[in-house]
Amino acid sequence: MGLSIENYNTKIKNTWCPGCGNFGIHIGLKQALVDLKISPSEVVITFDIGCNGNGVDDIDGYRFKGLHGRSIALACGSHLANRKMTVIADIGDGGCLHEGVEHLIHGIRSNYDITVLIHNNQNFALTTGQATATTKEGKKMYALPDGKPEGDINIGELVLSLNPTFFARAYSGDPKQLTEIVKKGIKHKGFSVIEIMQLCPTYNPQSNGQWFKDRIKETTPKSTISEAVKCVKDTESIYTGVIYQNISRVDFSSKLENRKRIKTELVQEVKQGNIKNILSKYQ
Amino acid sequence: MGLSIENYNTKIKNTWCPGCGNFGIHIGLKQALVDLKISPSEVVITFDIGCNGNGVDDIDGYRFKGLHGRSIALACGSHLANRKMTVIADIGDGGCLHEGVEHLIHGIRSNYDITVLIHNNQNFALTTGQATATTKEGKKMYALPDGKPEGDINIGELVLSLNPTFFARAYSGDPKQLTEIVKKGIKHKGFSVIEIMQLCPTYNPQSNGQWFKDRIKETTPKSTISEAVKCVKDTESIYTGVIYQNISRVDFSSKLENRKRIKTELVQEVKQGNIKNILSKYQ
Amino acid sequence: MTHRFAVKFAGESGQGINTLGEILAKAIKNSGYHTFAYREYPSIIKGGYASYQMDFSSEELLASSKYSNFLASLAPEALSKYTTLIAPGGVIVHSIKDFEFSDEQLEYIRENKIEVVYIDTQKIAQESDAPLIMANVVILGYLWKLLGFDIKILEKQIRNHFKDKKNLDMEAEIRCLTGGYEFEYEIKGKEFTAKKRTDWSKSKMLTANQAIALGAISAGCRAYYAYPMTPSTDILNVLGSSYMQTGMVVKQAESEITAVQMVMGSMYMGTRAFTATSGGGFDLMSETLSCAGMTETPLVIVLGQRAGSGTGVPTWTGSSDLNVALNTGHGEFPRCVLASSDAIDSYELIQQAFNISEKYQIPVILLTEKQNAESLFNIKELPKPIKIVRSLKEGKNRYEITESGISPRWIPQKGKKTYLTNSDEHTADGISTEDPESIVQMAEKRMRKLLTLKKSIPQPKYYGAEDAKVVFVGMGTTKNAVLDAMKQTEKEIGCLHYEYIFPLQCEKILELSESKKRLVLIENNQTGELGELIKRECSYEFTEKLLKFDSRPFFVEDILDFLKK
Amino acid sequence: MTHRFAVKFAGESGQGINTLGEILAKAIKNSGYHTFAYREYPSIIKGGYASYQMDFSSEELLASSKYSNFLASLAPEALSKYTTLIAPGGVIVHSIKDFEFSDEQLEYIRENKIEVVYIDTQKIAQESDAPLIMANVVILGYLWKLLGFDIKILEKQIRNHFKDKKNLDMEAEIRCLTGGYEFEYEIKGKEFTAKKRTDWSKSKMLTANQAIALGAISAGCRAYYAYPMTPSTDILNVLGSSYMQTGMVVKQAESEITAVQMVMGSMYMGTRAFTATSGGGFDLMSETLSCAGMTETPLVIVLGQRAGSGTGVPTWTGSSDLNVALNTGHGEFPRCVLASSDAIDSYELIQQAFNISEKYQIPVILLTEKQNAESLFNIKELPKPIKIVRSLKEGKNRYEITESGISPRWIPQKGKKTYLTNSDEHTADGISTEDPESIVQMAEKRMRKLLTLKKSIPQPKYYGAEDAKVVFVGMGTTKNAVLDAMKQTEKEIGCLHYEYIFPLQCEKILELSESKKRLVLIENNQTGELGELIKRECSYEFTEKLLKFDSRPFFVEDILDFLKK
Ligand SMILES: Cc1ncc(C[n+]2csc(CCOP(=O)(O)OP(=O)(O)O)c2C)c(N)n1
Ligand SMILES: Cc1ncc(C[n+]2csc(CCOP(=O)(O)OP(=O)(O)O)c2C)c(N)n1
Ligand code: SF4
Ligand code: SF4
Ligand SMILES: [Mg+2]
Ligand SMILES: [Mg+2]
Repeated sequence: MGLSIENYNTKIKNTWCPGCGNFGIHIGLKQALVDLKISPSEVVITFDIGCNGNGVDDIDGYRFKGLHGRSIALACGSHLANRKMTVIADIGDGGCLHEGVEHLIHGIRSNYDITVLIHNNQNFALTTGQATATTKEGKKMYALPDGKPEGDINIGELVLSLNPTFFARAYSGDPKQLTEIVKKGIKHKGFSVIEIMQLCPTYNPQSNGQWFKDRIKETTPKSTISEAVKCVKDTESIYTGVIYQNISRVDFSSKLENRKRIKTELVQEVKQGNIKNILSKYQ
Repeated sequence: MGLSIENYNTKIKNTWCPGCGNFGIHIGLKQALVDLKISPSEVVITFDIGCNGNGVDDIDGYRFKGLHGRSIALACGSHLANRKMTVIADIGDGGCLHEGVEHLIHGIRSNYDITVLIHNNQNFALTTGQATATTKEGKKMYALPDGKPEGDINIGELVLSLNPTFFARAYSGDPKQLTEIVKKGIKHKGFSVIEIMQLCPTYNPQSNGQWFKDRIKETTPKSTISEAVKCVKDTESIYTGVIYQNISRVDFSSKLENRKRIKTELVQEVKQGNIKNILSKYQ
Repeated sequence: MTHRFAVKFAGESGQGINTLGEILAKAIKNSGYHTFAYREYPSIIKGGYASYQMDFSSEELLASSKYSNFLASLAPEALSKYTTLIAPGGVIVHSIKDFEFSDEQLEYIRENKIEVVYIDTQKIAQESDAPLIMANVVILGYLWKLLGFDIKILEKQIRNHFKDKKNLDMEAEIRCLTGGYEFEYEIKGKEFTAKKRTDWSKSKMLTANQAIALGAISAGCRAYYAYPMTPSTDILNVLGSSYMQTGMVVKQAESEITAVQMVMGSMYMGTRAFTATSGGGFDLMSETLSCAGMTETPLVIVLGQRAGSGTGVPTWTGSSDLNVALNTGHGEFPRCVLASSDAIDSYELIQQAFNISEKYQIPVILLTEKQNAESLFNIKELPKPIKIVRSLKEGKNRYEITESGISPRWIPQKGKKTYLTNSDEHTADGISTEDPESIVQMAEKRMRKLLTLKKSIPQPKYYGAEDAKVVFVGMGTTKNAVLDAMKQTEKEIGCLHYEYIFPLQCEKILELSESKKRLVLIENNQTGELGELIKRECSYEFTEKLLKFDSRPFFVEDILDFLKK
Repeated sequence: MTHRFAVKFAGESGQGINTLGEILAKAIKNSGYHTFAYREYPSIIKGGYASYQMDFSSEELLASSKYSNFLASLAPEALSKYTTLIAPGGVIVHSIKDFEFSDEQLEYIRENKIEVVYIDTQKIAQESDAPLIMANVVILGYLWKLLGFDIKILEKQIRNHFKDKKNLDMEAEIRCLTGGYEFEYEIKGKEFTAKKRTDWSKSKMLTANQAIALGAISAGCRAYYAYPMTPSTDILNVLGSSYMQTGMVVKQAESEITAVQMVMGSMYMGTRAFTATSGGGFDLMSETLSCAGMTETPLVIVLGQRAGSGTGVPTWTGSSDLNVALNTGHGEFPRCVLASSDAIDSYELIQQAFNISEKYQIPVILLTEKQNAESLFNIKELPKPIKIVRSLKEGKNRYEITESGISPRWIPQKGKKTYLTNSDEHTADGISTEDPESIVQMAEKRMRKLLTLKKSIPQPKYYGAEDAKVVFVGMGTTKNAVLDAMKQTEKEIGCLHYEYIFPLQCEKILELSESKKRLVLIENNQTGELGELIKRECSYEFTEKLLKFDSRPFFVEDILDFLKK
């Protein structure tokens, strides 16, 4: 097949700021797909609205740039229609934790077999730098001259409180590691949440390369959720890698009694259904 | 003043099923308000849509029965307008964890000084018994002949993952204890989340009085969140009482730099504002 | 004039009015009569007043009469509420010990020569050594006696209905039934003796919700995502409980936004999926509707209307969400709005909705109302399924600018050409654009789909006499009361009935407006929303409007009274 | 005819076009000219093409000309995009080393006798020993020279703008400015020498967003809850950064649903609060709008329209959300829709919105567009604030049925009578009802508020000559291009401008339609949504429509070209 990163590159001029972490994320993502021998026509990527969503021009595959906060829900509907495709939901920290947090939470609960990439640049970047739940409490931001007056949300703690089957942390500045983590996420048969610490020199200059280098430490998967929680709660260092994985729980569609003996995908089954026996109930 | 439960009772005929836990919850709530010497005209209660919301006819005070899933957001706006009023958001497990989970999460993050009563009867009761996130995985429910195919959400774990300042569990079958817990929740200067295990003989007959009696154990507040998490994760027993409280974090409006020296409430400040100096910026 | 009869079975929510009512309706149908059954119930689980009214006749019936001939009540509030809605010469049967009618009710009973029968159903249940909770079946037996119908038919229906119910003492149920049937209080001359329809027991009784669920299966629909909301919740039940036979993915979503996004995701991938909700849930879906419009992704939403804004009157009927269906979702994009009135057109229009949505790559909204969503329509047979038309086609650019406005749509598949589906305005290749000419070109292309669609939209159906002097113009369930009224009056009345609401066809309306006929707009809302649409699209303004917005459907008498004025 | 001039300052997003553009606009204003400044920018943070165009004159200006006299560009894409939008005899100044114009551009430059000046701003910055990032200021200096304006005014504006900026070498900035001003490439005869307005430097320049924020403060608004969304985001910025002086609670909510629910909660409690968003966010607010309608709770929402459905063309303009503002939110309930066109009416209409919303206890939607939300309007003074009218009144029942439709509203307060606010349909005491008569009574009471409101709604404003042959009819920013066009043509044109859109007043339209005048509907959308509303409410149908939906505003030339046809 001879799949290479080239197959995933597009001719469209990229629009991210120089030094933006989104470049690294896409390099890592493309390499992961290439390593897994997944060709662009086998991939469905749903994009949210934000700088992360503007990545839609940068990578090939079947791409759906939908609405702000909704890329996870859109991905779940796409996945269930055709589980043969690799489905990835790309979303920003703003879209994921604010507008569309319900989709993250119930996606974990239902354990759909998709991979969620959260571009955590700790601000609403595309709307010019408002605070998000991952912006440090007290930090001065757009329309907050005296700093953010609210608490933060630790993505790892939130995800781990919902009995997830896969949570990992990656860093946009380390595409190689990102590639390995995304590969594990895609191969995981369940809802894989990957929080990617993303450089945003324009609106989050404080968390620059050096800042991350001093804090990032690679770790290994924890055997229990409470250990994983301890790991993500650490405020000094930022642990990256697959932090928790549970392969015992089956993904959503495999639990559906009525799909267990069906080999086809929903996209292949659009034929006139038989209502004869159901209709008898209405006599 | 001679405040009594009578002051909170209304003449309207109640519409809950016989044996419904909502009766116990309202008895406990009314007693708490009476004990705190809070008269009906000092209370604002926002109601969600569901059997819990039909309680709007049963208790006096300024009551707003809004939309499904939104009673917490409505309560936050009401509270900020007049912090002199005791504001309570009443909501079902369906409205709170499904339609409106974003409001619970960001209410905790912002730590508004209101009290949230979650009537957890483990189903969407008013729409005739569909499964919710607190319905046990595998249980047969409306339109789920082979049982619920998804995981559950443990309200305590979710709340505790967000660095809350007050989480308690109560039981509709023990109005006395509920009264004490609600009183602590109201006195707590921050976002008090009270999960109330609620009897629903119609759609959740399995979790009846006996079932709860065998499992409920009163406990005392834990000093750390991780201990509190251990306590709520226990599957054998259901620990009730204030499980975690953090009085060091200040409530949202007290953190607002521009409100620190203002004694009045927003409802008293609707006067023509001075734009002279702001306008100078536009010269 | 058709001879019709109406029996109302009433009580409190939680007393099995819904279950016993359905059994009674099907037993009447199996006794050889065309039956229409309409439910009223409160927005609480137990208490309040609830009822199931069966109207039946030898001819087809599609609506209820306001006044029932019999009223059987198991509870006091229902008895007092419905007493003054009994036709002259009617019969009240109730099981409420020492119930006291109000003066006004007594006066009404006297004036209208209504017989009142108190039947101690609990005593009869004990005498038939059956548990007290089975007492309610007793009253059914007595009602059956009054009607003069064959008890075996009702017995068979009860046995059939509870056949899968574990730990139910069926024989005790039947003993209660017979006990009521043999209750000694004889009332003669109330029997219903109209001509029976031959082998009518094979006919079906189903609600619009059920017909829509069946129609979706016939249309090859493979996924249903929904959040429960009256009056559409039962669609989730029908598809959920039959999911083993159909193999459909039936998923209760965590919100209406999730539900409609999952529908858009599944339709984008190339299967067929839909969702159903009511006004408040539909409001939450409007942003996604706009996204489907811009990305030209097929989308099918059933909007089960109910009375009122806000939470409104949740378990009662109305049709005041047409403006929302026509206009919700920011910006300008083509959509199609359909409205069903009974079980037959509900079964058909959901199939049309899928075909239109895929062929024109637009959102399609099928409007129902509590009145048809939750009423039992008696039909001989469901019509043959409509051919599935998917209009899938490979092409160079997914958003190719075409004359018809329809671009090639091929579904994401290994080996096929990848493409970008983009909620930003875009050029033919899906890439975002801010270029003025491209923006105009793409906006005009999308809107051309409406012109293309309009060519295949059928004209509204005309019912009734060609020379009718009064023609009612409406959509949804209003047609049912008008058609029933036609059989109860000498007057020649017509009904111009719209199923395809937008794009709207004007020829018939303009034709009628030029004739001397009195055109009367009939709508179950306050502002005459269909009338406004007709004014906008056809420049015809109604001078006469029959608007009803008290959360009740149009009863046959509403039409007859209007004609008398 | 008024002599007007246009200077376009362009480059890439991230090159300070917005900041330097604002400085240039205010400096031109301070040089004694009425100035209108219009921004174009891409939906990305860095790159693409962005511009700030200042149109100025001795007379009042409210719109941009399509062709600018000067174009100064810091980046290649902007230079090529805007070259063919320069007026004959114009000047291009750019700082892109060895930039190559396309043949088509060279041909355009030749044909229109456009002078091209390349200025090595980086070299000048170095020569003025200023850091390279300050190079962009150089071009401002040169532009100023071409205009023949007093450099001290521009210098003062730069110092004023950056006075609070820490660690900025101000003198280096000024050296760059002077370097540009003294750039040796002399072009004579391009100076702008129209009559200067006396002491015009005291006049203000602000956007509709800023005027709305100021108007809200004047209206006694005490809380602002919002989720960021172009083009309304800046209102959060204005109120957030002035929150110490105003004491307002300014809260960025986690979603539009939270924002509008918090507004409803605060208004219910008796303070004044509002939110602002764009089309997609407004869709998410529609269910709450319906709830405010049913519960008669005051609600104020600013809908900053932008081009397109879905995500659309996020940073460009359009006015295609009128249908959504008029119809969104299920069921039938009264609402009021206003639309502002510039800074003055934005400042006034937000105050009217609060008064109307509280007096009639209804949701009020104030429509703006990217075109006025983010353009700088030059005004002498803001008008005097409008008297705050709260219409609070104690009564027996919160939802008393009254003739005017307005029930007594007293705010929740210790010692006052408690009441139930209920999104279910309800009786006068707020208790849920399913009773048909009460439902009709309450629905009619709410709708009567529209009739009461309509009595106090002003007629649309007529601008231009009484004997004008052509009268444009429109709302929002379309009026601005028409008024500017009036000053550029001999032809007598008029403009009937609606600020109060619903309930709609018809007298003036019907009067004009009877006159011989040519009425031309002018709208920045594809389907003429205001025209449809006028047809519905006033039964007048436009035969001529000037519709523009390419995401650009109406330029003066668009009106003049139309008149020529
Ligand atoms: C319903 C809706 N609300 C608001 C917006 C405006 N909006 C566009 S991008 C954005 C923020 C994106 O922040 P994040 O999700 O963190 O992505 P980032 O830009 O940081 O990559 C917002 C609020 C929108 N497009 N739709
Ligand atoms: C937007 C919207 N979606 C759906 C509904 C329908 N609905 C009414 S009550 C209810 C379920 C309530 O369940 P829960 O919140 O657990 O309260 P309970 O009835 O169990 O007390 C639903 C889904 C609604 N009213 N509004
Ligand atoms: S603003 Fe931040 S996230 Fe957006 S493109 Fe620039 S660096 Fe990347
Ligand atoms: S259904 Fe359950 S929650 Fe609702 S009133 Fe009955 S017992 Fe209470
Ligand atoms: Mg972000
Ligand atoms: Mg519940």
